[in-house]
Amino acid sequence: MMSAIFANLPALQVILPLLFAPICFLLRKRGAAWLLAFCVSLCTFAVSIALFMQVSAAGPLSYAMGGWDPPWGIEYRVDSFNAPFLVLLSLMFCVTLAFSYKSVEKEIVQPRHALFYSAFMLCVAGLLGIVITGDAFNVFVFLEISSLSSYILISFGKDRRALTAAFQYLIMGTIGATFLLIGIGFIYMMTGTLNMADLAVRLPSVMDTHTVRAAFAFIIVGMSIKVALFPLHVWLPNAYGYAPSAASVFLAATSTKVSLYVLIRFTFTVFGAGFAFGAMPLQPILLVLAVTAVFVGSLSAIFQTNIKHVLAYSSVAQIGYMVIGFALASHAGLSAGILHMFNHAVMKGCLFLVAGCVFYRFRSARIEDFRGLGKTMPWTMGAFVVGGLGLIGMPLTAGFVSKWYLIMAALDHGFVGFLIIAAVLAGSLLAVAYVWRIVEVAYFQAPDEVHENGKEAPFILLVPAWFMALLTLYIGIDPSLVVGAAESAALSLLGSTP
Amino acid sequence: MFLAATLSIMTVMLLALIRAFAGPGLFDRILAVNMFGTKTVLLVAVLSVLGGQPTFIDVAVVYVLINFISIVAVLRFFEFGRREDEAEEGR
Amino acid sequence: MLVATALSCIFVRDLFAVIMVFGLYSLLSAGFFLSLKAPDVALTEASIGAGIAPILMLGTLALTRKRSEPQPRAKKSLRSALLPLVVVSLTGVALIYATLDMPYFADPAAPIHNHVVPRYIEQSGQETGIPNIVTSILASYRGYDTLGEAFVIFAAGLGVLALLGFLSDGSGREYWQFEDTANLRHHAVLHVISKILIPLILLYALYVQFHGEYSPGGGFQAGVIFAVAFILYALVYGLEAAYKIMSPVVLRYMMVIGVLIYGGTGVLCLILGGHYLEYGVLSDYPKHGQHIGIILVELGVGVTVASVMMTLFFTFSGRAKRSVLKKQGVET
Amino acid sequence: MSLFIDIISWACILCGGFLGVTGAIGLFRFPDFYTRLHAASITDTLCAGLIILGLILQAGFTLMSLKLLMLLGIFAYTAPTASHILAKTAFKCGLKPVLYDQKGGGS
Amino acid sequence: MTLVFGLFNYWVAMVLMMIGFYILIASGNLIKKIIGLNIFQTSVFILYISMGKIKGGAVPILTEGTEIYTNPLPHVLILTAIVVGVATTALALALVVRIKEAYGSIEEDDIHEKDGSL
Repeated sequence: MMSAIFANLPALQVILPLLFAPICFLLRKRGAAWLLAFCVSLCTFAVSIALFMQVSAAGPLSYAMGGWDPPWGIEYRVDSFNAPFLVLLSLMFCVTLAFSYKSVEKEIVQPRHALFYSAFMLCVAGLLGIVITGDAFNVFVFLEISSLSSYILISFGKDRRALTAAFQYLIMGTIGATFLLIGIGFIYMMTGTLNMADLAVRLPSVMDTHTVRAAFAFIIVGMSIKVALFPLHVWLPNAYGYAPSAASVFLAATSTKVSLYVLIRFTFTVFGAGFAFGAMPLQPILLVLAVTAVFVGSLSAIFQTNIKHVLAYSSVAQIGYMVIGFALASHAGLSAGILHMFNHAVMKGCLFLVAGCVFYRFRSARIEDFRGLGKTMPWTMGAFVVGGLGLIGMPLTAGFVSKWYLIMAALDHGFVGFLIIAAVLAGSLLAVAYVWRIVEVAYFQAPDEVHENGKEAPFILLVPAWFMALLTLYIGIDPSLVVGAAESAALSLLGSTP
Repeated sequence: MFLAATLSIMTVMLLALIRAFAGPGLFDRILAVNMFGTKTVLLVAVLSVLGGQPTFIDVAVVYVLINFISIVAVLRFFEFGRREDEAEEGR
Repeated sequence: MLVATALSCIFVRDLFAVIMVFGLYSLLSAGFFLSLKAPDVALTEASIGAGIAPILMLGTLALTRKRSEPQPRAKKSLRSALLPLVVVSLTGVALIYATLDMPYFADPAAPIHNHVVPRYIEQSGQETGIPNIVTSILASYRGYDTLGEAFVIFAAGLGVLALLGFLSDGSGREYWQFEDTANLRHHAVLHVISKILIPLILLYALYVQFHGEYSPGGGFQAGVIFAVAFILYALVYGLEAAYKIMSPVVLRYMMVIGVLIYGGTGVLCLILGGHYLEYGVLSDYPKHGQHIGIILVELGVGVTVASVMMTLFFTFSGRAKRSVLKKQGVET
Repeated sequence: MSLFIDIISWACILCGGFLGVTGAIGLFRFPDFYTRLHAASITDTLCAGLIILGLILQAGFTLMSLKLLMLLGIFAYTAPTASHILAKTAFKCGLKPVLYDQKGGGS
Repeated sequence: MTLVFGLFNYWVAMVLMMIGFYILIASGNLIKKIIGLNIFQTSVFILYISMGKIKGGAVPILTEGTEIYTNPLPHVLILTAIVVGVATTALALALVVRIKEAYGSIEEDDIHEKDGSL
């Protein structure tokens, strides 16, 4: 029995949340729905840990769906690049669910709770499916599952602007997905296969054609929309800003990362770094865009009044860092980018959790609401400070580690590298500005009448927030685990290039 | 012969299409769309029998049903709109 | 023709006409699929693109049309007109650029005809025992994609429910009492015709569902046709009457049951010691097992699609009715 | 015998095609909606009927012709119904037919 | 000349895509946007189905005595994609209804006006 379960772990990873979502949909009682979702999330987490162990012990796993061998059937493939992602996703799944019990109660009307949890599970399942699959078209299908359910999650927001945000996201997201579809169609046309490993084998012979180049461009542009890379980021701030807190925690921490994952996967595994950075002018374009993203994102963040918007714009900037790492295309750069993806997920998760706590108390999360919170809600603000320091990149926090690696990677690139380092440092300074603005309000301004009687957020909300904060600190102090994972991931990506 | 049948149906389709684009009133458009749908079904039927594609006939059956239902839906929509108008005017 | 239709979509101002033209466009493209020897796809595109989608759009239009229509709006700044054009031309250039090296249309030497597919064509007959290759790939070789697809549909149903809600949900109770049969009584002709037609459609849906292994068709198409029959019923006899036959609660359960049939088949395969969705283990003979699996899976898809489509229609038209009521409520 | 059937079926199909074209021309030439509807629906029904009849004769006695028969039945039901409700709704929505003495006032 | 004939189908699909895409991003009306989205997607489907066509290929249903079949794999993919497309459309339409109820308009400009500074 045990061995049967172990043999089918890759399938279970996705199937669990996917199949329990409809069951959850039927549950009338709020508590029951939550409990079911939480149990499923724990199981998913366990599965992902087990997968991670297996992969690090025995190398890449391949699982044939329906028992058909890969180029004909759909293959699930777990290697040292996506196994950590699975862990990250299911970890965020657990943490957000723990948080959502109280938060959802406050932000969403009672009869819709089961719908919320159900959509949430679908979203997780979709993201897991994207990460784990080894089939290009399957990526599209699961991308649509996760995006449809994230539109739903966003539209649960109370503010009417949540609706327009969701609509905007829907339009942009569907354009992105359709571009991806076009790209996949082109490469399918040239090679006749949809399996990623098989594609990688067959693509080099047709690499020089216009079609493949255009396919690459379409996939990159399509996924950049989903990643919210600089000129295509317009949907992100509103979508995260108006979503219910629990949803924005999860989406902010994972959704863009998964899209970036797809981007990296296609670039390195399917097309191969040699093609992507040799034949196509990918590097300069991505670098310029990423650096602009850092500046634009940070500057916009400084001028926002709503904390969720500050965090969302800061996400745009942080995505810039990740893309820089990825665009450097060296082993060090790639591992820095991947490292930052993890660290940012943890830090942003922490910050959005704090925003959710504040929202829970005051039903809004404008900057004024933070007035005096340093005294009234010390624990909440403590977590915020930790996360904020991480964003800035202070030593002893996770942010420092990944920025350090990023700078080290940039050093190999001569003059361009120096420009990048300058950009990273300037971005950090800007981050200081927007984080400080909130911290200043919280600690050095007296609370007004409305907020004077504010008290500490409920314990159950604080636990996940502090868990993430401690994780930030832990990674900052002892980064060996994450760095090891990121480095082996980068190695497997570059190693698999033909 | 086969060609003649196909061609005549094609002509009708084209004319109906032009009417659908140009049609001055909404109902003209609906009429033209309906006619277009019918002719598509006929065309598919002709192709299926004379072109030796027995599977196409299933598609034709679905087309004819869909065509009818969308016409009903459109007209019910109009009625609905009218009732809403009345409700609004009555206010 | 297609190009003309699509172009006219840009220039026709009236939304209603655009929807009609869009329906035409779908029908045309379905015809195009047919001429490219893709009857399954044509069937789906016709029933979904020309059937369900315009009906839903009309429903939305009915809900949104009023009050905003009178003000004519033609103030478009140059910038807002140019930017899309630039973006589109860039995309277009990329697309045309891509075509330059493509294998020619219908060229038998193109890679896609020679790599993975021959195996499907040569062996799917022995491996699954089903003549319709599309069905066997859909349900078995790439069954997992189809599972994802069933869940996408489920997610859409869930989302629409979350956004619009059923008539009978919670406070919506009183709307049940709304009688509009009086309004419908004058459609005597329609009543009689539908009475004859609806059983026919249902029968046909079942045919498409269970004959899908031998002729074009399968779960999706059957589900849509099935739903269309009910939509016709609701259109002709009123929403109320339709609810009596297929109540929202039942639909809700059906949605779930549909996806669970699909997923459950997969889990069953797991329990019997195969891989996920490996139907071969369902019976002593792999071919037989495949057959059982495919039928089950198609059934699951059919149930899901039918119930979700009905749900979509019911929620939209229920919403419409509610808005009418609100106005009449103001009136009295 | 088969030649006889062929001739009949071709005659049917040709007549049908001809009627269809007539109808379409009617759709263009008539002055207002109701006359256009008249032109379209009458020819439509007969045209469809004839063509399918011709096809049935061509197909012989097979599953195909059964389906064609079904198609014919559905056509016979739906096409007039559609025209009927079309006219009815149009009339109720206030679209008036053009009468003899007020020529040129269409739509 | 073979270039033109060989690629004509694809070009049609491309032109359709561009039209759909244009409607999608240029029109201010939300419903029209959705229609544009649909046209865009449908033309991608046409692209896929076109590439599945093979000279002299029969409908992909196994029958005695037929050797060449049209490529069934794109058909399968497009079946999936059509259903995904209709799901997206339905959700988008539901959102439009809600937006209309919240804002009283489905024109993009109006909505931005009503939100004031976003």
